[in-house]
Amino acid sequence: MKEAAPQSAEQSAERRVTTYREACREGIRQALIGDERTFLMGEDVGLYGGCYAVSKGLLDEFGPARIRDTPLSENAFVGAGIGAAMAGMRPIVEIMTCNFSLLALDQIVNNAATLAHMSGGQFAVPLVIRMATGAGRQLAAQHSHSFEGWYAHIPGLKILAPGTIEDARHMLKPALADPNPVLIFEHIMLYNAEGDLDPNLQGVDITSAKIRRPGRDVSLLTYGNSLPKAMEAAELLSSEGIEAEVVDLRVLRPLDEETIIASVSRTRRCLIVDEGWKSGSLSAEISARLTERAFFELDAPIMRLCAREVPIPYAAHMEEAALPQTPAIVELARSLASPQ
Amino acid sequence: MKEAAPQSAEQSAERRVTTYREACREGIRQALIGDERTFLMGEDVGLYGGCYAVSKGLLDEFGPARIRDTPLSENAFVGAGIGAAMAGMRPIVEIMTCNFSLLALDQIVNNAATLAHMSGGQFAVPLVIRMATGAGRQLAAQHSHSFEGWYAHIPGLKILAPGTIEDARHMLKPALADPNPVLIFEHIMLYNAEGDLDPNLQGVDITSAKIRRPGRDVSLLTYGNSLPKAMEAAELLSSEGIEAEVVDLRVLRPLDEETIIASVSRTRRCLIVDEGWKSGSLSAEISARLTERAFFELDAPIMRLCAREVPIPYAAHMEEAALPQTPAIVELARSLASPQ
Amino acid sequence: MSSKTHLDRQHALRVLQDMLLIRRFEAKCVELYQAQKIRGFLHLYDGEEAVAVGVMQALGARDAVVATYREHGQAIARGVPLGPLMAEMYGKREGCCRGRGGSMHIFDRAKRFFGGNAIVGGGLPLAIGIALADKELGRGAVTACFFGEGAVGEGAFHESMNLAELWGLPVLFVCENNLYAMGVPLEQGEAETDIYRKASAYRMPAEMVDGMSPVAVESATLRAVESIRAGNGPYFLECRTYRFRAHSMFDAQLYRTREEVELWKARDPLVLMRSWLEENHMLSAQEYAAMESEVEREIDEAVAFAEAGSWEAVEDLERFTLMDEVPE
Amino acid sequence: MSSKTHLDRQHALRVLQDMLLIRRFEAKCVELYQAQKIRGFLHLYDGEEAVAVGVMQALGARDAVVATYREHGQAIARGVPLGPLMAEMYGKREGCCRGRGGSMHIFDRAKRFFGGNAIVGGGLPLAIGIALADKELGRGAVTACFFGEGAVGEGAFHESMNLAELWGLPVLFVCENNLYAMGVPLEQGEAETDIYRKASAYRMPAEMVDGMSPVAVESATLRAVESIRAGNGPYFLECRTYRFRAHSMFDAQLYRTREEVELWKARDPLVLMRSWLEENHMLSAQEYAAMESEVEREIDEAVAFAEAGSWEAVEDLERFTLMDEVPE
Ligand SMILES: Cc1ncc(C[n+]2csc(CCOP(=O)(O)OP(=O)(O)O)c2C)c(N)n1
Ligand SMILES: Cc1ncc(C[n+]2csc(CCOP(=O)(O)OP(=O)(O)O)c2C)c(N)n1
Ligand SMILES: [Mg+2]
Ligand SMILES: [Mg+2]
Repeated sequence: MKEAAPQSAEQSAERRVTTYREACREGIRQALIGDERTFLMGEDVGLYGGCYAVSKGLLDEFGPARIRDTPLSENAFVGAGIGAAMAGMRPIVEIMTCNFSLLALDQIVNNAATLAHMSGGQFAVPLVIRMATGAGRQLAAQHSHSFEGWYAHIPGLKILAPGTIEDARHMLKPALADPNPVLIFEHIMLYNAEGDLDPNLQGVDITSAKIRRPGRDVSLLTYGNSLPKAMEAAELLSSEGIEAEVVDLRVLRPLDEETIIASVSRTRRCLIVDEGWKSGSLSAEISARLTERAFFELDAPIMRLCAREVPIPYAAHMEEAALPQTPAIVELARSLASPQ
Repeated sequence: MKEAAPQSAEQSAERRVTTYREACREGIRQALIGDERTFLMGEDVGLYGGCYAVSKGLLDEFGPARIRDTPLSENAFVGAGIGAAMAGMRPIVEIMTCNFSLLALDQIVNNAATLAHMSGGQFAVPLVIRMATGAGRQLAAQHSHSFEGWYAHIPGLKILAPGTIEDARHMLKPALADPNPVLIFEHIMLYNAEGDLDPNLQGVDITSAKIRRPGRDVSLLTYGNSLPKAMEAAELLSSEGIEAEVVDLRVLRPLDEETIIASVSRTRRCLIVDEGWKSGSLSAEISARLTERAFFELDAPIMRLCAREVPIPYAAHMEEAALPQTPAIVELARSLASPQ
Repeated sequence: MSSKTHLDRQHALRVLQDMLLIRRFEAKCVELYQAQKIRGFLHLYDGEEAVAVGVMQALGARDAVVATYREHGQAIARGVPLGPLMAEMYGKREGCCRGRGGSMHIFDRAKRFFGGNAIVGGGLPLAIGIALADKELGRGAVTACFFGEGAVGEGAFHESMNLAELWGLPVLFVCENNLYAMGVPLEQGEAETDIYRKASAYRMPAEMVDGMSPVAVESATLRAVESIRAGNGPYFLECRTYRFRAHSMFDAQLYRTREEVELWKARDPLVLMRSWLEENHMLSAQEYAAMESEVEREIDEAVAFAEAGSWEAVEDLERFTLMDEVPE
Repeated sequence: MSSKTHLDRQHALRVLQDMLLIRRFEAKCVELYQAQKIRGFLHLYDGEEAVAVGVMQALGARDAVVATYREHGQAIARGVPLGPLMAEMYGKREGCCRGRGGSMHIFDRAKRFFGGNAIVGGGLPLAIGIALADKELGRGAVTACFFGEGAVGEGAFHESMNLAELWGLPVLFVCENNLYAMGVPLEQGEAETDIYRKASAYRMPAEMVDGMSPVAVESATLRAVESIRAGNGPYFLECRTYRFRAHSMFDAQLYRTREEVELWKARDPLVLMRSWLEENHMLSAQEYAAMESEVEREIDEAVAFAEAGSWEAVEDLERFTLMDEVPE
């Protein structure tokens, strides 16, 4: 599926500045308006307005049955989302952060991901689970991890990581239309990101990666909050004469192998940037696939820049050191693109 | 640390036939005898004798305080194991299968793996968690998965996968002596495996991979129940003149990179066999590391043979088709070792 | 055996026949297990038939059922067709789950039978969601959720009870308290052994019921369902019962005595129901024999159906991992 | 304010001073947060001081404490030294966790303070294990486990309650019921709003306590600890309290009214305790002023300690991810 084109001339409003947070909210609003079967459920999505303020105002607009505050009970309310999806609803379940989703992992992995298959296709689980992910706010080791790459191991799930305001705004619709459980990971550092949102853009797809900046010398494969860092790095590299291609993976499962392989086959050099811990991260899978399918296209070993293998610490300087940062991207990309 | 040598001549009894299950049990017995602070805790470890009969007889020998039956409450009893370890005990917690460990994942990932670090080293979590893993008994999608490679993503944990009777017998001791949480994955298809146990062997280490069969033509990297399959494949390949080196990874985190790289650098060809689902499996990490560190040693792309990306189905023929099997190992290894 | 339920003869005979069907169907499964036609884990409902059969009498087609891994009884009582059920146990393509689920994962969309679940307690949150959907969509349906007393130890039980009551959902919680969770006796698993009392921690109405009497179970369920349909929110039934056989096919039963099992067998719901009907001249020896042969015929048909079935093509292994559309 | 506890003046003054210390320490933290010296989440104990201070009076050095993310109060009441505590909030190497934990993860091995925990309910299973170890090792210790009423919704609460009672463990459950879980009012989070009643589902003794009175909390805790030490197993206290400030530093407080907050502020445990002491001529204005300056001095010292601290070397980032040995 290609990105949908504008539908009519009248809709060509002006581009308008918005935030990633507002884009998420608008996506939810439109989903609620568009389908009576859709509701948002999670901790503090209602009265409180969402722990990251994504759902602020929605309770007033849609009422408590469709903006449903839950008690602290991740396992049960995620399971309830699964059951409701099986029984005909199109729920959006919010888990405050992916760290807490571990409490619901049994429901996600043993039920959501298996029920369609185990029932021989009698039931589907058309459910969307949104959660915040990532580090950067000094929230320490129980609030700062990135599990989207980890979830991408599980067959039966689809995993999305909107890294732009466009995707934050538009991924929800195709995710809700999908007959399968779709997990959307929103990076906590992106919520405040501001930018233009093209009002003519009617949608995005949830099947393909996207080249955010073309380049010939090295491919930077990334997603989420590492995307703006990679874009910044590409800018800096460009001033040195190195043209980096930035590929936003966006869909972490199933991976869009074709776009990835095409990019790397062109540039012949590749750096994967991933905020997950290095060992067993998504970067490993991408590296392995490239080795399998593009081994002879590569002019240099694939490089990975990931989070350091440590529970994310509180102190700012240590947290910063634990995560992939722009200077390191520049340095590694440079070493790949201009070997001596 | 090297494998310990026999301690004295008197101990040189005859090799005796035992099963993997008995070896696990004997490991636990000796641990209980050797340290008053050690106890075994889990569902049905006592009266019932263990769901895979590993702990049969131990309740009679050690009593209910040291062979502690728990109610169904994976999250709390795993957390209790963590707390007990912090407070001076050396618990062995058994989770019936790794599928159920998802209910305890919050405790394992958010507590066991982080507490030492978050407390700045004030506390350690010297805990061993044993669990059954893997498919092969037609137990379907909620009892047949392999999560050891998935757990190997988490810093702060050590992950072991005994694939031999020796390791089943001897890994527990160093695991209990380790100041960190160690997860041991016992494959359900291995429990009945019979073999010699060298009574002179005083121990194994939990830091190194082990070459189970040397060879020059291709490296087969594997662990768990894929190990016997790889050994069988190597036998078959040998009759064709292809000498496969079989490396038993055994320690999945931290990986013994040196042994792996040394083997692959010798054979220049590598097939990784892993019962985890392919995407994001341990095989991906190994492939990525080899690409990073042995790219120029490789004569062919690294290959991976993993579980198919499907919840493991009940029917025998489909379950079999979902898992790595000996003929496929032979075929892939052959294609690697003798390219035309 | 007495109850306010109007026990017309037809109804009573159907109840007995349903229980008999379950009992004999599972006896056949044991044979087939020994013949290695059925594999994996097999958890029998033997002794507990009165619970599922009693509950199902009070439910209608619009209602939903969430079951356990001990769910042949629940499935048969719900009217899941025997052929596809048995074919599923064989792992055949004609099985209700096309061979993917097996004994622990029987699903039947047409019967609103939302599956066996092999994660103890794993079905409870699903039941909450199904009931929530039914409520929101105005279906007027009740979701009956079965689970063992062992499941009560799990956090999922607690979270689900709270959600159900808090949101006033139409859920009927049916605890099959057979006194053991695998090898763990009730008093070693629960600090409060009267499970129904736990409901009060959520302000949920609850009853303890004789789970060896289908009539008692049915009448309690009728009360419960009436209350639920009246909009009073969930209801909890603790059915005291007993499994006559081992937990699964791998179980040395070290945790209980033969005497205890015999004591409970004296309360076999089938035997009791049959003698009660006979004593009240509602069932003759011939009629019972006819019932038996009808049951045997149904089972034979199911076995024949399974035997005649085919194997799913291995090329279709990955099918249904991701769905192309939501089934209607 | 009356109680059977012998309220000698010294003791009463110490209680007041501890509460004051917490209150002022946290007020300082807010300042420092605004100055961006402290970052991340910061959850204040403001209004709830009587709970931790009351409980700690009844504990000894051998006892253990498991805390929440709202744990400065619990830590200070337990006697965790202020300097390393404040340095931790700064993220300094001299912090009790060498800058790795921050506000939500204060640990102090010497005080048997087993940490703040930022997973709601995540500390409860740990408390079970600590109590189990203490029991097995014959330490005669009690583990006091703090949690909010929101945590009661989590499965971890239920599983832990059951284990504690079933195994007769020396755990004191202290529920800080401040009526809100973030923005969720008690009655929207729990079907049973009298939290202490939940204990009966595990046959555990329980009391509801005025959590605005350190004396009431202390005397209830004394009763509880006595019962626990006598070998009667765990005990449950529901302390009704209120947080005067926002949930954390990011909270618009849309879920409650200013009036409600003011009503509760009228029951400020510090104000009440102080006036009671004054009325009973146990505290003069000068004495209170002296107490205040003592508290300010301690806080200033802590801040100075934190300010003077250093940053952990980035090379040591990965240290403590795996331990080389078990600390003694
Ligand atoms: C989460 C989880 N833990 C453990 C098991 C293993 N297991 C299967 S059945 C069972 C006992 C369950 O007892 P109960 O709920 O009383 O049901 P019963 O078998 O008696 O019908 C156990 C421990 C499981 N399937 N799932
Ligand atoms: C498992 C989990 N879910 C959600 C959160 C986010 N969260 C942090 S505090 C809180 C409210 C907890 O309320 P309560 O237990 O009453 O404690 P209080 O903050 O009122 O002291 C929530 C939802 C979390 N930290 N952990
Ligand atoms: Mg039971
Ligand atoms: Mg609260």
